[in-house]
Amino acid sequence: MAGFDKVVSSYEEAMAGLTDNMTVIAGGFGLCGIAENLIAEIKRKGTKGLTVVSNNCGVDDFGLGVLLTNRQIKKIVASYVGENAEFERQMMAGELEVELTPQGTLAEKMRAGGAGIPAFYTATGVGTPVAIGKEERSFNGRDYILEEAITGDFAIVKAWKADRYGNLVFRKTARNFNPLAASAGKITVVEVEEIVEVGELDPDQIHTPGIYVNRVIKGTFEKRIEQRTTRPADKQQVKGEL
Amino acid sequence: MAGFDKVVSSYEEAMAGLTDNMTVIAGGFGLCGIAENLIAEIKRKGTKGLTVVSNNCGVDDFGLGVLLTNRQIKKIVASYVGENAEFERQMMAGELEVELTPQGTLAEKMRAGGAGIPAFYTATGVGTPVAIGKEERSFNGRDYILEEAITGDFAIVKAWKADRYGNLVFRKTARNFNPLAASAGKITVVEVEEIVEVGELDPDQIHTPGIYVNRVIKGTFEKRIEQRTTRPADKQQVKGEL
Amino acid sequence: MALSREQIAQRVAQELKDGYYVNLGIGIPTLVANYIPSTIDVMLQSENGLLGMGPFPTEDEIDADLINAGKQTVTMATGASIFDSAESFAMIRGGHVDLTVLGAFEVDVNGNIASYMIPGKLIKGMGGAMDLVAGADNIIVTMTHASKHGVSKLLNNCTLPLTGKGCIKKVLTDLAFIEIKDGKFHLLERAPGVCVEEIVKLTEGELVVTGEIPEMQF
Amino acid sequence: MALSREQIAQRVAQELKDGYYVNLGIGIPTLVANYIPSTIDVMLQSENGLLGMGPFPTEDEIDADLINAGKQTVTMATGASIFDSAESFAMIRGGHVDLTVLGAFEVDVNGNIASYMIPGKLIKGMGGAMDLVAGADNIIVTMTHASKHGVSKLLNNCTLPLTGKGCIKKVLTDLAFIEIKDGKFHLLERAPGVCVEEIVKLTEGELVVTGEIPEMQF
Repeated sequence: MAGFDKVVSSYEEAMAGLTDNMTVIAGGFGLCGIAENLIAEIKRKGTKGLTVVSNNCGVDDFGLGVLLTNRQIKKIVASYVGENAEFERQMMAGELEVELTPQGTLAEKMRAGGAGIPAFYTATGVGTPVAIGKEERSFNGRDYILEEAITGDFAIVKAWKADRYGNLVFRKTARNFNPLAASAGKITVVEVEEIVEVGELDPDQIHTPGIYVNRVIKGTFEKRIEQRTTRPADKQQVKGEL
Repeated sequence: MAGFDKVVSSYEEAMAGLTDNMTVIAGGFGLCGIAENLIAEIKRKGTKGLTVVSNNCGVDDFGLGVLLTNRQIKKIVASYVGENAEFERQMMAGELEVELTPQGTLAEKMRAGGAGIPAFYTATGVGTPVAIGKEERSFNGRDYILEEAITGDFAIVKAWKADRYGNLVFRKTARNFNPLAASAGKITVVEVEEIVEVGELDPDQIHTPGIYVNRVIKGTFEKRIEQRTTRPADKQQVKGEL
Repeated sequence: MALSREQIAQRVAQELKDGYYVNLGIGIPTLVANYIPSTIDVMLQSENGLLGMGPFPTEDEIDADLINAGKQTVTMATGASIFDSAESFAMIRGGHVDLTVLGAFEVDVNGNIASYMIPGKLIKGMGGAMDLVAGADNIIVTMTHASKHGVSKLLNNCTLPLTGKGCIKKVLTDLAFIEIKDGKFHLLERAPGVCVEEIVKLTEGELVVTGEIPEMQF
Repeated sequence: MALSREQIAQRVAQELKDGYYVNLGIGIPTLVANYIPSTIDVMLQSENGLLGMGPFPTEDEIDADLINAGKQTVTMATGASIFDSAESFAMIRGGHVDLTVLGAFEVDVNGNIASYMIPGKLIKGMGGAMDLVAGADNIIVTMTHASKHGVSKLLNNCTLPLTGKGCIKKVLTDLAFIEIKDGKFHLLERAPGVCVEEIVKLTEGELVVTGEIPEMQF
């Protein structure tokens, strides 16, 4: 089915069409489930003035952080600056436009963007700086603010497996924002660990149907870990204990 | 984990607490993926004045149709009357309050109810009878109407498998509205074909996490088919052909 | 001569493109699946939660858990996926479906469509039709051009309650293939053997006829 | 004596009930997991998309694809489930989580909470905290009662940008367990060896002290 074969063979092809000042929605939570090589390709291209929508912005030298360091990002929509010193520095210095967005609102904005819902009400952020300039309205005696959907010119997504039609399966908490980003991109590019034959994925178990996906590329991943926390090998798994 | 064991052993227990004039959200599409025995239990209980939220209302003698025939339903929120003569009769005669709701809007209202989104905008229904009395607003030059969330005192759900914690897996198109109904019930009761041990379901492949589920019961199902359409056994599967 | 149901479906199928995700409504639109050109591939979306609908099952394959939006037993094509109703309409409402084909009682020159109720007589319910017409950019409406009594269904203003407002751009009737733009009907093609005058007569809304109108090719 | 971080976690753990779905924030709240009474079972929700968080992995078990909201490597408990971020916050925003524990810079008598930024100095971002405080009915805030310089963090009005408005009902500090209602703080318990007067002195907002205030039990 040539018309549905989404697989591309080079990163250049994967990110073809990305130009200055576009909006890119990126999956991932921290460094978990990020499209490492698609980010590297954006760095290589040197595309400038990007608006990046992503829960975090990587760390200084990995993930989306490399695009910050390389001054390719004009604006970030994110929930957490956290562990990225360069992000915090550029933000505090006013060199970077930052729209801090609550994590759940950010997720819902992406979903709404993909689902053709232009706006929704949420209690999240009522009475906080997030509510400034937004309509407030009461439903059943409770206050909510109006939040608008987000869509991107591109979405960059990391999945575990894909088939050639772009049907996707994610793995563990590397799923996070990825299915939402996938739905909200005009052009959705997906990097995967494995490309399987069409028909190999159980239709009941596909997380993102191929209809949302435009391009698929097989990559190899570093999968850097931010907080390597362990327990001794001789210690039994105790219920709930961390 | 006694606190998370959702399995009940009788239908009486499964529907305990359902009283007159409550709202019941029901999963299922036509007769596919309906909670047959939970419906039968509601009939047995004789609970009256119910508001039923469901895409369809079964057929005259099966599915939710039996509650119509038994005059237990005061109001229906549904997208399609279709093949149910008694539904159409009661509606045309004004004996039944009917809120015809577009199918996608209905699905999204249930999802919103479960997700704590009180209301959202959609283009569906603009300029139609569905828009009457609803706020209309323009986003990016297009008109939308405001639709409010739905929640139910009870949700009745049909899944394929559950574990004791109420983690659910659905099968094929019997999924339909079921996960949405599950999320939107104050008390969510799920009927399944099989109860498996906790840990047997792959965490990546659970469709509805147990947090949404209050009670689980194992049932046996008739699974009546509305439109039995077939092709001759000797006919090859031709692409797309029906 | 007026097109048969099958011919309407056949002509619609010519509008399919390789790689299209398509939603086919109940009735004539469903028949379009039988005329997909062998040179292209399309995937059929069924709004009850299936992308990649296959043919009807054999007796042995029948599965009560696998139906289409018309409640008919179906099969899955290779590469199909299953999802819940909210995800299904996220696809539709979000504009991810490439082509939607559905029936109607009436359409008018402003792209309005009426298809789900006749007050006091028939209320089927809109099902997913309102979502489909609001969500899709590319819609083909299939219908008969006029009633048995010769009353046009291509109107200046729909008389029945609307399913959608200003969303229809293409109509394929048993007599003609028509585009709607600038508040007018535009005649693109005529059914084989049907003359322009007959189409004009049976079209209530203003019908623009520019130059020679070709016959449909099958 | 003021409670240690571990003691705060230990006291919070006493509020857990069998069958609770619980979200524990970063920092002290995370430690609560270490003190879940053996007689009950709770499931931990991590807002990056995991219900049923297990302990840290052994070196052999480490999986970069399995982290918690603090970006720490974790494991899954038996019966865990994985979902995307929208589903995760649907759970939270929809009120399905039974108890949320999170830290704060300040709270006030009206149940307002500030926890995510100090203008001009520190902007971590709110992460999921705004969603958590808006979505949960049952929240316990853990914090130190006052700064190192003795400046109260339990205020008449929060001075920092809010994370949530009117949503906090319970605060556990290193000195006291406090309820917020009717626009006042109400002293429920005091840390062992800490006298009421010290708590009063370090609480800026009106603190209601009714009768004998029991010491916390461990």
